[in-house]
Amino acid sequence: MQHKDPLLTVQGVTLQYKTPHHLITATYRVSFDVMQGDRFILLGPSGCGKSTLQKAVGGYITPTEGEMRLKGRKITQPGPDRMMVFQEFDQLLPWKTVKQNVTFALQASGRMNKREAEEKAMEYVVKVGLESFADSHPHMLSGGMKQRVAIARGMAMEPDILLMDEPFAALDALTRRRMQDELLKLWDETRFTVLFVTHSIAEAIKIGNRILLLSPHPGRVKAELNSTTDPARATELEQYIHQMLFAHEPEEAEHV
Amino acid sequence: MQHKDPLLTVQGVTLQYKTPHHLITATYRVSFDVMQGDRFILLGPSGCGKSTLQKAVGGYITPTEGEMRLKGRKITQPGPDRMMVFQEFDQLLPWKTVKQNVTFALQASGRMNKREAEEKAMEYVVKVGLESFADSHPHMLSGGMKQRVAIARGMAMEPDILLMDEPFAALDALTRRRMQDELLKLWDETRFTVLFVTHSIAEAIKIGNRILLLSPHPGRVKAELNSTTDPARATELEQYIHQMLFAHEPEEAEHV
Amino acid sequence: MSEAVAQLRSIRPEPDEPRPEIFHDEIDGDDLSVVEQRLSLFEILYREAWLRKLLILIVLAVIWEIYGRSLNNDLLFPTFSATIAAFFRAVMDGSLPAAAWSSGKVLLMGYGLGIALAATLTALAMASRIGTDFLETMTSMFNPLPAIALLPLALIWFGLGNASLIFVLVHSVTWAIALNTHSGFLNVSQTMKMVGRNYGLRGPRFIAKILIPAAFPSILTGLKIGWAFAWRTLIAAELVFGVSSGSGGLGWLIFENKNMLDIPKVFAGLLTVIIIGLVVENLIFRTIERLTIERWGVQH
Amino acid sequence: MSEAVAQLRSIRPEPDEPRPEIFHDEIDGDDLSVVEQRLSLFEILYREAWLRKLLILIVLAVIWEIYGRSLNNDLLFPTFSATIAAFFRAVMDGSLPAAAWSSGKVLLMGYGLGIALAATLTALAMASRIGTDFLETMTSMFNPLPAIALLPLALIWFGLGNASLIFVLVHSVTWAIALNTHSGFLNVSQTMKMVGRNYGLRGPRFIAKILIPAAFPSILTGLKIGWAFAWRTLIAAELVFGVSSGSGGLGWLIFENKNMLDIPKVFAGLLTVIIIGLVVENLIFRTIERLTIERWGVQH
Amino acid sequence: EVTTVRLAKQFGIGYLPLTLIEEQGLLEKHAQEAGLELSTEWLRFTGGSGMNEALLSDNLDIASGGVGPLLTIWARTQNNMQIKGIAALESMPLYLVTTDPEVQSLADFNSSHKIALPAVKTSIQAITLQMGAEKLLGEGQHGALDAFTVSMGHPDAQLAMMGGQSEINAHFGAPPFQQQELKDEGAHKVLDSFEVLGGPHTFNLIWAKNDFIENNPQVTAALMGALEESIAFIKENPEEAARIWAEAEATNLTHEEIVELITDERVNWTTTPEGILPYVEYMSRSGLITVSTEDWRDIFFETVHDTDGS
Ligand SMILES: Nc1ncnc2c1ncn2[C@@H]1O[C@H](COP(=O)(O)OP(=O)(O)OP(=O)(O)O)[C@@H](O)[C@H]1O
Ligand SMILES: Nc1ncnc2c1ncn2[C@@H]1O[C@H](COP(=O)(O)OP(=O)(O)OP(=O)(O)O)[C@@H](O)[C@H]1O
Ligand SMILES: [Mg+2]
Ligand SMILES: [Mg+2]
Repeated sequence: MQHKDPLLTVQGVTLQYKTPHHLITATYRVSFDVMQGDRFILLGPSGCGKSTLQKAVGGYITPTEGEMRLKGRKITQPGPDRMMVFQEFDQLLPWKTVKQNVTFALQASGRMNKREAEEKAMEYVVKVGLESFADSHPHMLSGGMKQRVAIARGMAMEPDILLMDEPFAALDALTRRRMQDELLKLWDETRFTVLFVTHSIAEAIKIGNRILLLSPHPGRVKAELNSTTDPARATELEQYIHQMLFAHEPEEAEHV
Repeated sequence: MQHKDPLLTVQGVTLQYKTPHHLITATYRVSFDVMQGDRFILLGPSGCGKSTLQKAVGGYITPTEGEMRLKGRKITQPGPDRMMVFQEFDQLLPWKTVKQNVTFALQASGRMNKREAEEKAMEYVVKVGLESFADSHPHMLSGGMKQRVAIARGMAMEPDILLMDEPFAALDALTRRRMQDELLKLWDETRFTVLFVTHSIAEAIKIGNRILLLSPHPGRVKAELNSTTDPARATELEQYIHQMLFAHEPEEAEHV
Repeated sequence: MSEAVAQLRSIRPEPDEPRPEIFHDEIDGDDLSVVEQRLSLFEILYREAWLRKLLILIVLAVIWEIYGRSLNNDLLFPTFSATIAAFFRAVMDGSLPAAAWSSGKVLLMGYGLGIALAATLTALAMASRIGTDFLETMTSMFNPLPAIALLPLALIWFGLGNASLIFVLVHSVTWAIALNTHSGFLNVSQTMKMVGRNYGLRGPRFIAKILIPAAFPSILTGLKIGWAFAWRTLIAAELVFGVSSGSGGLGWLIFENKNMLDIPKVFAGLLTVIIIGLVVENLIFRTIERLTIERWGVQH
Repeated sequence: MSEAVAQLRSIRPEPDEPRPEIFHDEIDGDDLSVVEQRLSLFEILYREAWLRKLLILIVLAVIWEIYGRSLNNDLLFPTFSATIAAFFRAVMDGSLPAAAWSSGKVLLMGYGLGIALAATLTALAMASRIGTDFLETMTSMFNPLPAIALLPLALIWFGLGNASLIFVLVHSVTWAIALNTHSGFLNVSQTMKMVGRNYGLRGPRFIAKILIPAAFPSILTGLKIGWAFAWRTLIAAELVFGVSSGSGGLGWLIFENKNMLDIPKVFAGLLTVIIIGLVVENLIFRTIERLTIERWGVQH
Repeated sequence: EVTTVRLAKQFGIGYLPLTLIEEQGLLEKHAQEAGLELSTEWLRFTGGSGMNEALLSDNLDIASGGVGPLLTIWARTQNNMQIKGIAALESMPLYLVTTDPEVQSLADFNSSHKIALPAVKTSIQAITLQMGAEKLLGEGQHGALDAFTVSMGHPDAQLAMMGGQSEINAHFGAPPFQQQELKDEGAHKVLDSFEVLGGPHTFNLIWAKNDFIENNPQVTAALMGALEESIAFIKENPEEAARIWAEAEATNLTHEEIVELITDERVNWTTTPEGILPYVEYMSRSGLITVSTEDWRDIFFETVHDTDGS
């Protein structure tokens, strides 16, 4: 049944940036469906339009062509049903502390009252390991810590669909694995849908159940694949995706 | 001989942030020596003070305790002999195009005249694969593209010591590998010194010849290791570093 | 139930019936044609900023005309048409252009000097702590002082005439610009400043090459405010400060005609100020904005 | 040579004699004691902002006194001591506090209304394109107009007295604040705005919860400029508008004493404006800054 | 009839009759005698222009000021509001004072001089100076001194001239500034407005809209009564009048100085308008006003028609 009604349909979407002097096409006629409960990965080279695509789903950019529908309704504006974790470090509100940043998101979107929000916020701040910085303002955090706050905020919102743009890029190996595990644990608990941008193939396979491969600038769909949890098949899949993406590149094992 | 005179000596450096309400110790009594021609890696968990340490070497933060010397002279202020590639995305000058950003760096620091600077700039812009965006302003670039411009700028400056703070974090696997290779190629050509922050152990081993391991907040030196180019020993070293860093964590293979 | 979930966690099963995988052929990157949504005529027109502004101006003029007529008190508030008529008469007989020219000259000099002084003060403020305190203290002390407070000093130092006017103009321009510039400088991101210092830029070069472009929106706001207050002050000051006969500017023209109760001409003088304001905003400031802030994408 | 380098590339040899590897024991995280560099007494004192400012004030006062004495022309420019003496006399006989109080009331009302109007205009400007055009057009038209231009309308609408004064004050405050606020709003980073909209914030809530705090430094600058110009305008306007007997403010006091050639008292009036400016800047605005901008780390 | 009259005055000894009316409640008294319950509201302006605007916008009933503003507004409102004078307050001379000993007559002014007056070209002092130039320097020479004039408020002008630090070295002022200036040894009088006009002329007057006078005959009568009484009081009790004025007005003049100003033999406290016609004639000739009249009664309400004006 859930296969009949996708949560999010993206139909032939072309996204462009118009500036007085330039017209930049970020993605060209991209189509895909995201089902309820999917952990949907956008994978592609730098500048291929992953962030742009996410922002369009977020409701910030109107497609030049094509349309996007969430639960059948056309996406026209942003809203708390699609919670975003941006790639940029300046996505925290500098006038709120770490905890307040999370609390405020919960309250502003009208999810819960102050007390509930504070409890929930603290719970997630602990999850990302920032309990000792709960009362610090964002300017006192390192790059990776800022990103973790944003992740905590996104997850605490428990939205219909969570849009995460390279959330773990600024994290060290260990913290990153912890965050990945937290995300999967949360998914197991609440079965939210997540649209996840990453540039790491391994992460894509670990996190996702469905992977969208995009070609370089402007981004077009190369393939849409199922992921796997079987370690053996995962290595195979990683090789395969690697070949698909970098087909024209001199062969060399991905090492990092 | 070069072992006798380190290019950069860091002696018992404690770095603190003082705000009216807090006193945050970022690193505590960190010491290390960087030799001429080193590819020196700072490795450690998120928030352990890697960026702070780099900024101190850059001359932006004065140690509360200890001192740093470059070529024997105490570091008191920033200068073009230590070129920085920051972790933040807003390090490009928004009022200059991609090419101008690189050119300006070369000219402002008095390295070369306009024509030379433009040629050199273009060379490096091509190296990072942004030739078609050479005349775009930074706000028209994706996160990864911005970082690549910063990398181009840093490398084009050919400084005595290049300070790079997670420069490749926002790049996809392929672009990342290309950038790593460019960096190593450049090093082979000019034998500059680089102080490189990363959170990927594999990258550390690939890029570096000497690796400094830092403990979590506040950062203290755990170990200073030699890297290797032998693939077999590299895997071993990776395991070893992993263990050192995450000693108290539940054992699990680093997968990403 | 939560037990079951916990069970699932470690397995994360594939969907029961696996979804088909999708593959696309490589599309050639060059012939990307896009079918754009068409805009209605209204939308196309509405997108033209000058049309919208013209509309606003027309609406304001109509309101003025109607209110003026309903008031029917030409000595207090003439209609728009009466003002326009007086305006053209005054343009024809040359009195208005002469006055505007005379004011304009003084204004530009005062404005220029004010900018220079503000630049100096702000540069000092960026250079040292005591400079910052100096700027803050001077601004909070002198900015609230009206022009008449400066009259005695102006008379002693510069005597009558334009030099004193310029002195007063500088006073009205400097503080506003300095405040905005300084606050703009402080708001420049730490990273950007570090980048500039990294290039070895220091002192005036640092300010010129990094701080000024980075704080440009704030500076431009300061310039706009300074510009407006320069006009206000000039017109008021031409009354307070002696105007030698025959050399009066717009302020004088307004004052003289007010004394003679030639109110439409007073409003023609004010209209001139308004028109100059509109022209400067839309031709000069807008152009600067288009060439800088908009290109750089620093305003959203 | 370059051949040799190319050779090296693939090998990247270890240093000839491998450097020793270094290991440290785990240090306990809790007893991190730091030996700080000590500061000299001068440095300690120099770090106190109020001391530096006091120094500046004293220097200014001394310059005033010396210049006043050397000029030796009490009619034009009294000395600092004469002004201070007149100031205390006027404070004692109650005339200065009464005038300051009377001006202050009007000023605060005008200032408050001006802020409210600026907020409304800016909110409209953020809500739609035509709102932006409206704000831009109105600002470029009306901001350069001096207070006397508003006199007729003020008289018709509000009659004589405080209401008209407030009207003029609003005019002098609104545009500067609106310009700064609007430019501040436009400078808020795209990401921050997206975050706010993501929370489902819209309209007034979006402005109040996201734009205003994010643009706070700009807004504060606007408030400072507006504050200063409110004073200037008030003092000038009290002359233009006349007073009902016995209710004059500081502007009136200055004018009256000028008429009586009691110049030290005129300067005492101006000194009051200066003192109020200093107090408001250092007590109110600085406190606001300390509680907001400084805490948030948005200025560097 | 109105129940509240709004009157306005300016600064200076010339408004003494109005000060007495205010301080002694004369208008209320005369209204009560006529059976009216009347209250007054007194306003203060710093110039005739603001006063006229207040009058035009119905924020004021009775305005007061110099001859210039009255003639201007009279000329402008002939076809609508018909603003006219109610009465004069006094006749008083205006002096052109200079600190330059070289200057003995208007002919001695040259480009090294700056003559301060309230408003070049339009103020009564500027007009008188032009009339004087025409009279003393010859036909067509009325603008000869305009190039040396500078507009400046009385106090500023006095400070500038007496302070000696600026290039202002002459001031065409008004009482009491001119008297104070003349007390200084370095200053002397160059021109006397009485000489220019060929006799005494009115300095200040009060005026109102036709509507007000027509609709409020009793108030008008009370006002005239009050005015007459205050003028009589001034003439009879200059000492007492001086005391009242000093108390009501902020002043730095001593009692003796005030009495001297009031009792100056060239000052005539009277409601009779004097020397109006020469001004009308000159102002219309030079284009400052667009209408003219041969009869001074055209410029005034009937309140003073039976006097011996000019
Ligand atoms: N604000 C903008 N104005 C104009 N062009 C833009 C803008 N933002 C992005 N672009 C362009 O759109 C394209 C896609 O950018 P996008 O940020 O979506 O890439 P991305 O896939 O997220 O890359 P990365 O992995 O580097 O973050 C790029 O070519 C970029 O130049
Ligand atoms: N501006 C600042 N003010 C106060 N504290 C700060 C500031 N910047 C960083 N810190 C603190 O200093 C510590 C080290 O920060 P730093 O940015 O050096 O970490 P990092 O190792 O670069 O981490 P990451 O890998 O996440 O970038 C952190 O605990 C952080 O909270
Ligand atoms: Mg991106
Ligand atoms: Mg960092």
